[in-house]
Amino acid sequence: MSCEPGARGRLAALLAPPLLWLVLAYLGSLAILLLSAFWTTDPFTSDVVRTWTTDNFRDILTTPVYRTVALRTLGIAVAVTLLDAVLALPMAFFMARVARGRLRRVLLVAVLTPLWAGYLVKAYAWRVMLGEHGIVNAALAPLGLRGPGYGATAVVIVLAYLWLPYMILPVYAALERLPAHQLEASADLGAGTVRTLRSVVAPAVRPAILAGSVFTFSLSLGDYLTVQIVGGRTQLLGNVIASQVTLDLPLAAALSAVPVALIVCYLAAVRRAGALDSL
Amino acid sequence: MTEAARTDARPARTGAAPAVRLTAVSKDFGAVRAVDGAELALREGEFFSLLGPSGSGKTTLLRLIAGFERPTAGRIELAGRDVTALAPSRRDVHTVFQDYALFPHMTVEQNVAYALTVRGVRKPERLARAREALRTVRLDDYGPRRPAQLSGGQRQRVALARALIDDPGLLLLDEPLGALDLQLRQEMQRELTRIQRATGVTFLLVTHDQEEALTLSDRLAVLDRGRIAQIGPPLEIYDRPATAFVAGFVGTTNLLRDQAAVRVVGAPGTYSIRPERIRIAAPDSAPGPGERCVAGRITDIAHAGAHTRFVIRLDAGDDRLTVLRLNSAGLPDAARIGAAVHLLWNVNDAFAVPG
Amino acid sequence: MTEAARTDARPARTGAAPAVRLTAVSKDFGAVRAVDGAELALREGEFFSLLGPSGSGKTTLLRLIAGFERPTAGRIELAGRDVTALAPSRRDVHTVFQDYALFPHMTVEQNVAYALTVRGVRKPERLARAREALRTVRLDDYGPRRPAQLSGGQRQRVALARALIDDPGLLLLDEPLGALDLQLRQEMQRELTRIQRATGVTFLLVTHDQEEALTLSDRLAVLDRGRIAQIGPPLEIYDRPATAFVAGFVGTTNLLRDQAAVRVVGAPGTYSIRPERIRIAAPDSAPGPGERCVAGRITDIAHAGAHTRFVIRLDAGDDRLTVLRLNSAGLPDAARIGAAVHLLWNVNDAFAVPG
Amino acid sequence: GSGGGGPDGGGAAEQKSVGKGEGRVDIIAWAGYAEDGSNDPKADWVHPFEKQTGCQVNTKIAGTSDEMVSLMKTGQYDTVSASGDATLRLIAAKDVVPVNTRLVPNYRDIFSGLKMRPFNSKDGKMYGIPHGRGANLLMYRTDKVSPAPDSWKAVFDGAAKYSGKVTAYDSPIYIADAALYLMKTRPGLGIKDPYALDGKQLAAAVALLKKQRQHIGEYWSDYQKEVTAFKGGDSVIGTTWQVIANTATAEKAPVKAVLPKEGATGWSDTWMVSAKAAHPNCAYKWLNWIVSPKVNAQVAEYFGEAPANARACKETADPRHCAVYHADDESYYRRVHFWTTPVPQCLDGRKGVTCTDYAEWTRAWTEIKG
Amino acid sequence: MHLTRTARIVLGCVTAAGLALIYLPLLLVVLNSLNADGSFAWPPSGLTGEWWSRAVHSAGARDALWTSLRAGLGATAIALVLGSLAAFAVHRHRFFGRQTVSFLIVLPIALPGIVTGIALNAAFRTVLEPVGIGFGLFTVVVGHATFCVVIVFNNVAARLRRIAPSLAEASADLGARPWQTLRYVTFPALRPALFAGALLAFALSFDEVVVTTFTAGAGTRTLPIWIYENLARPHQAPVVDVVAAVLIGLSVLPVYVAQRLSSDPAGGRL
Ligand SMILES: Nc1ncnc2c1ncn2[C@@H]1O[C@H](COP(=O)(O)OP(=O)(O)OP(=O)(O)O)[C@@H](O)[C@H]1O
Ligand SMILES: Nc1ncnc2c1ncn2[C@@H]1O[C@H](COP(=O)(O)OP(=O)(O)OP(=O)(O)O)[C@@H](O)[C@H]1O
Ligand SMILES: [Mg+2]
Ligand SMILES: [Mg+2]
Repeated sequence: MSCEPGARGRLAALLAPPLLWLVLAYLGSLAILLLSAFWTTDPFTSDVVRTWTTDNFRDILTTPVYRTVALRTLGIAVAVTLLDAVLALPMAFFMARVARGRLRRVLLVAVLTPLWAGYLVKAYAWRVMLGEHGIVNAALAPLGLRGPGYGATAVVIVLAYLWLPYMILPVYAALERLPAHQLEASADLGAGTVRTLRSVVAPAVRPAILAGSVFTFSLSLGDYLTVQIVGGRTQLLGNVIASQVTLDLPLAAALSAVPVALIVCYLAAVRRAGALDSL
Repeated sequence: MTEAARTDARPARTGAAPAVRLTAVSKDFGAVRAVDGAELALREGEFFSLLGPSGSGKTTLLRLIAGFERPTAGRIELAGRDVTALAPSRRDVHTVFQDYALFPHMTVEQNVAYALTVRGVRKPERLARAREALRTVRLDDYGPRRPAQLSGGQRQRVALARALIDDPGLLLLDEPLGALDLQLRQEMQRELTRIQRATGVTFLLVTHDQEEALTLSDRLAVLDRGRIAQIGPPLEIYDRPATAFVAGFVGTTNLLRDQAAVRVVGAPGTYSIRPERIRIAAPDSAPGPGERCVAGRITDIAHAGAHTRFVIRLDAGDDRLTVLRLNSAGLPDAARIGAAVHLLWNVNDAFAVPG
Repeated sequence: MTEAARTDARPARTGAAPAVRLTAVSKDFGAVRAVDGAELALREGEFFSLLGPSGSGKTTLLRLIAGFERPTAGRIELAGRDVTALAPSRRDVHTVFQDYALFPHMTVEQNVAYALTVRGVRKPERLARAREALRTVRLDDYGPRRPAQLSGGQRQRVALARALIDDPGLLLLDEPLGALDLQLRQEMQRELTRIQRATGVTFLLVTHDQEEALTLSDRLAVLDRGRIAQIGPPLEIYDRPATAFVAGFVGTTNLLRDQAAVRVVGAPGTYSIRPERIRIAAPDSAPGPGERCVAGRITDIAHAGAHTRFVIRLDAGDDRLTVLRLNSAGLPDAARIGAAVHLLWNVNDAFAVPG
Repeated sequence: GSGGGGPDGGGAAEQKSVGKGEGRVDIIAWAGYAEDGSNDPKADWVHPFEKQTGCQVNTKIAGTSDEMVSLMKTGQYDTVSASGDATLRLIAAKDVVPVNTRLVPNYRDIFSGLKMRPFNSKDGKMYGIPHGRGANLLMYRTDKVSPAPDSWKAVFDGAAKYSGKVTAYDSPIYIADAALYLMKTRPGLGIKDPYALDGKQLAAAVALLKKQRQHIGEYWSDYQKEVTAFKGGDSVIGTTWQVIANTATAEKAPVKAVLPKEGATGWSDTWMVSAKAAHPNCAYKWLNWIVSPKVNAQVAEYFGEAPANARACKETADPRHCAVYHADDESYYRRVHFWTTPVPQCLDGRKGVTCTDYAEWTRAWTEIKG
Repeated sequence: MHLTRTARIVLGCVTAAGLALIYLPLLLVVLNSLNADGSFAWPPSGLTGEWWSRAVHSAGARDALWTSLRAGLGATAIALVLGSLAAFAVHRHRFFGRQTVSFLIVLPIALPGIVTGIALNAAFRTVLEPVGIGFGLFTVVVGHATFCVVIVFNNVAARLRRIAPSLAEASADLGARPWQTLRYVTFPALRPALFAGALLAFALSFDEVVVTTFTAGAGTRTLPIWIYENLARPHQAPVVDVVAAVLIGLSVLPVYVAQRLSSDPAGGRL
């Protein structure tokens, strides 16, 4: 099709609106934000002063607390992603490869429905569950265990909970597409279940997991509400940015550059693995 | 009685237990009986084919032997061992799938070595044997490629090498040539024969192409709606079909029933006359001894290179006979559409078929 | 000079301009020249085939005529009108795609009526004509179904009905039978012939199956790496191949070059002898008048139902000849592997081919 | 960025009269301050205002003081219910202008303890109309904490006893609580005003808070979180507001709130008028309306705070409301140090020393939370 | 792979446990909407219908729902147009920077909401305000559309990949003009993907808090913002739970319908 005359014109017509929108509305905004990272704030009025300085970045690089928070945020995002992958794999496997027909449809609906329930409401529900007298502790008490209480662990659990459908969906789609013959060929050549999972299933779902991780990882990286609700005394990058937004926009902008850089690197890495096509 | 019963009575070629023995094997999918009471015994080292139309249960039979399906009833033995309830990974059988089912994320070499990898064979040995297997299928230099970078015929050979690498007792092939075009298909048929002879592995080939089954196999079984209609060597199947279905499915034939049989063959029943057995002669020619002669007119001539196919409408009744003629010399002048001709054949060539 | 030039000289059957005329048409994809200087003229109402191996440019040629691709060079005329730069929707040509390309969300009837729908034909007329077209392909009762509910052969007929509904000047068929199994394929070949005769539409069929091309077509063109190697009626192509490539691709043949030609045919050059022209005789038989005789031993016998293929290794040199024999009677006793035989053929049957 | 500087920055001139309403007023308020009955049909003082003045009310609810400041900087709003940790920032940035209290008749009845305070005035000019106030009390679970605490020591030096169950307000302004405690316990630091800390004093407060953090269960920022935490036993001791204590008690949680002997920090909200107000007349009408006795009483009861208007105490549905919230108890509020934005010029009058400003406090807070 | 009975059962149990875990908090939300205790105390001290009747009379919740619907519909409409156009461009054409387009499209959803939020906020203030466009529903729609585009794009692109290119050619071949091909062939084939994409995009917009916080003006209160505000209001939390419970109940329907309509196995892609 691309060889027809006028293909260039048609391409331009197709591409111009979305690109204009994304470049103007989005990249433009990001550029404005990142530009303001090089400005500074009048400490007296907290008005932005447009003088060029790299102080904000120097601050961020030299203040140990920012590094601690950034690393903690990264750790939590990674933990959430891993937890989601571990949970999503068997569930998606069951849905795609064991469940059939009606059951499969019901399961899919069941997985998608919570997306509508309201992020804050779900986080608050977890707050109640994880409390001192909440049902988590009540359920664990007979085993002589205690729940994690509020804190980083709770943040990981709740974020993993919130983003789980975003991981299940692509993994399910990948498993569903996996040809049955490949699994049979593996068994036929002497591989047991574990071996087949490792050598045939895992490579096929890897791009899907990476695709799901684009959501779980980046949504976790920027979250600041869940941590307020169940984080106890934990603070993440999102909180630090949020606390600076109104006070010192340039500093907040400079801080924003940290997750932006992390995610752009991450996207570039997973794109190579074909993840963006598996979304 | 089918051929299977007779086969069992004979001692297997090597004197050992048959490579595969099916005893009264049936498989139901819900209400559909895909395989119905199959009895089959394959000799060590033979090239055996399953022939039958679409939906006749060929694939299901193969999958039962490989272990991907469990039979509803009956018993499956491999080299004398009952494997009816064994997982595929524990059977000494490999399969070449119709779509090859190569692992797309592995190189050709890794694909071929897979059976060794899962058995924990060390890398140097694995590689050496994978190279050897690739040499057998003439893909020596293709080890580092990915399946996506190969042509259809090359992929098929990789699948073959992968299945042959650890000398399985039995190789199952489910229409491995179905997706290939004619030229490649013929080339791969020659390859299959060569490799089977070189390795001595028992081959069980599923196909719906009768010419393929006839030329490649030592013996073959014809399936008809889940049942084995006949088992035997190609010549026997072609020349002495056990049922009208086999007669019609294997090769083309002129099937004559009831009144048509009376008119053409001269006796009631169902008769088959192969088109190549009929001779076209001038309208004035008389039958020789032991020959039968009928008169008719040519209604269609299809020239297909090496041979020509004539359709002749007989003067008595509305019966049509197909006649095959090799183009060894120019066509006789008489052979034009509309020409009146006599058809001659040896009375032995019209044989009665049951049902 | 190619056949095309000769064809142009003759008046077309209907006296009008040719249904299609290609003049020096070439098509490049980047560095690949898929079609190279094609010259072609199709007569009104003829059944024309394009035959050639995979990648020889058949599909590309078809797509150029349909308008899905623009030629890099050359000129395309349909019924005398230059359409080189016209969009597909404005050409009086319809295509039957290899994958049928039926619209999955429409019923069979809506699919068939599509060409009328986009032209704004009113619903009652549309339906009536769709029903008629479905009757032509014998699918009267299938109108309300969806394509997914049809078998392969039925889908193919729907695609045919869809393309025929508004009597196009030309119908292009890109391997419409490629995906079907042998039985269905033969049935559909008969259907195609019937429909072409019934409608009188010019058919341009792409195939890589030589038997199909030979039996169905009025004339055919053989493509070799983007170039038209020969154009002519089937018999002419088969019996007088213009190049060694055509000789080898259309039908099987024994090609003898250089020393082998000297040994076997008795003269230097490249010669082709069709396997069906060679006769196997007892080792003591002598050649008749105008016959040539060589001695050898049988090394392989492939029985394929109606015919048997022998491979004979000649005593002089290492040359192998393939011989085809119809199984009109039992095999002669002499025809066993290892048996010494004489091969006989008429000297005219060994014809020289260029290149 | 907007606002300050520039020639029009001197527009800190107060309004001379209130003319006809512009038909609309844009408000930034805390949740519960500008209720129009949509959340609770019984809480509606917006519609009567609209009916009476013809000024259509658009309310933007702000979650934090920081958000209020940033929203005011947009210049899209006419008036804001700013707390003391935001007021000086708004004044300093010239985002708000002085209010002509003569144009607000109900100003007369405002408790004198709320007039001309450092957090709502500058250079002798009122920059807004006080709305209400409350103290940041010390709350504890009576079943878990004994003896009953009467000092902030329980959440600072004595926090180890309740390690993991201590809670604190999640805002940089909470540094003032530590400073207040240090002011009483370590006179050597010379803290005179918890909102005027020099570098050394801030460092001491930060050190104290870092130590406290080890025992913190969670920092709280909203009402709901604090109530559930105390009811569920996740927190047993920490700062609170009177309204939270009341709610928890009403829901039968065994809690008690006290004003410790060191005194406490507290908050007082002030309705301020934007320097760029597009609807100043309606804004003045709103200011007068919201502190009118009846409405002020309604808001105070709904939100849970001490009303600013003395006459409001007679209008409350619960006659004990003002008593519970110590509304008319000036001696009580004398012990309360209302939130004031820390600015470089030390609020305690020290010369020659630069005090730490709110930005520094914010960074310090980030560091404390780690 | 031949799964043993045990393996199937284990997988089934894990899935059931996973679903139980997914639904436990939701169940709690429903229960709390009936909890006599106003602040989610556990275990509930008693059941009451008071919150439900209060929710029914909550004009704030109704207004917020209406705002959210409008914002979601607006953002979805824009996303449908932009996402489809981009998918067509990427699928039908080969051009330099093709990879970059899909990268650019995922970026808004991949970057943290707070970054997107403050970036848009800063941009709107610098660009829109001077021309007199204030913060409001419009800015919310713009913000949401930006990160919803990717959902539609992914769905449409995945679908286009699976539509045989010969379909469009067959249509042209039978005399259809490009717009007729779009109307009769391409659009019907894309419809399930558009529907699934629209639904997920709408869901995403419907539950967005962070970006909305920074792009909504005074008086523009989407449902999540309303929830956020009301969690900070005394005695409103149970009403919020009522609203959430209603949403959970209502959402089953569109999700199920999308699932049935879409031939995509997953009923849509993220
Ligand atoms: N998994 C299954 N579930 C239900 N029915 C099945 C299943 N597999 C096969 N069948 C049915 O069993 C019968 C035999 O199918 P099978 O695939 O073995 O035929 P086949 O001979 O291999 O045909 P083909 O030549 O088309 O591959 C058919 O009627 C088919 O529909
Ligand atoms: N769109 C394309 N881009 C690049 N090369 C192409 C394209 N289409 C065809 N070619 C090349 O042009 C040559 C002819 O291709 P074409 O599809 O016409 O062959 P064909 O005769 O139809 O083969 P087949 O029997 O396999 O269908 C091949 O080398 C092919 O790789
Ligand atoms: Mg099969
Ligand atoms: Mg082709």
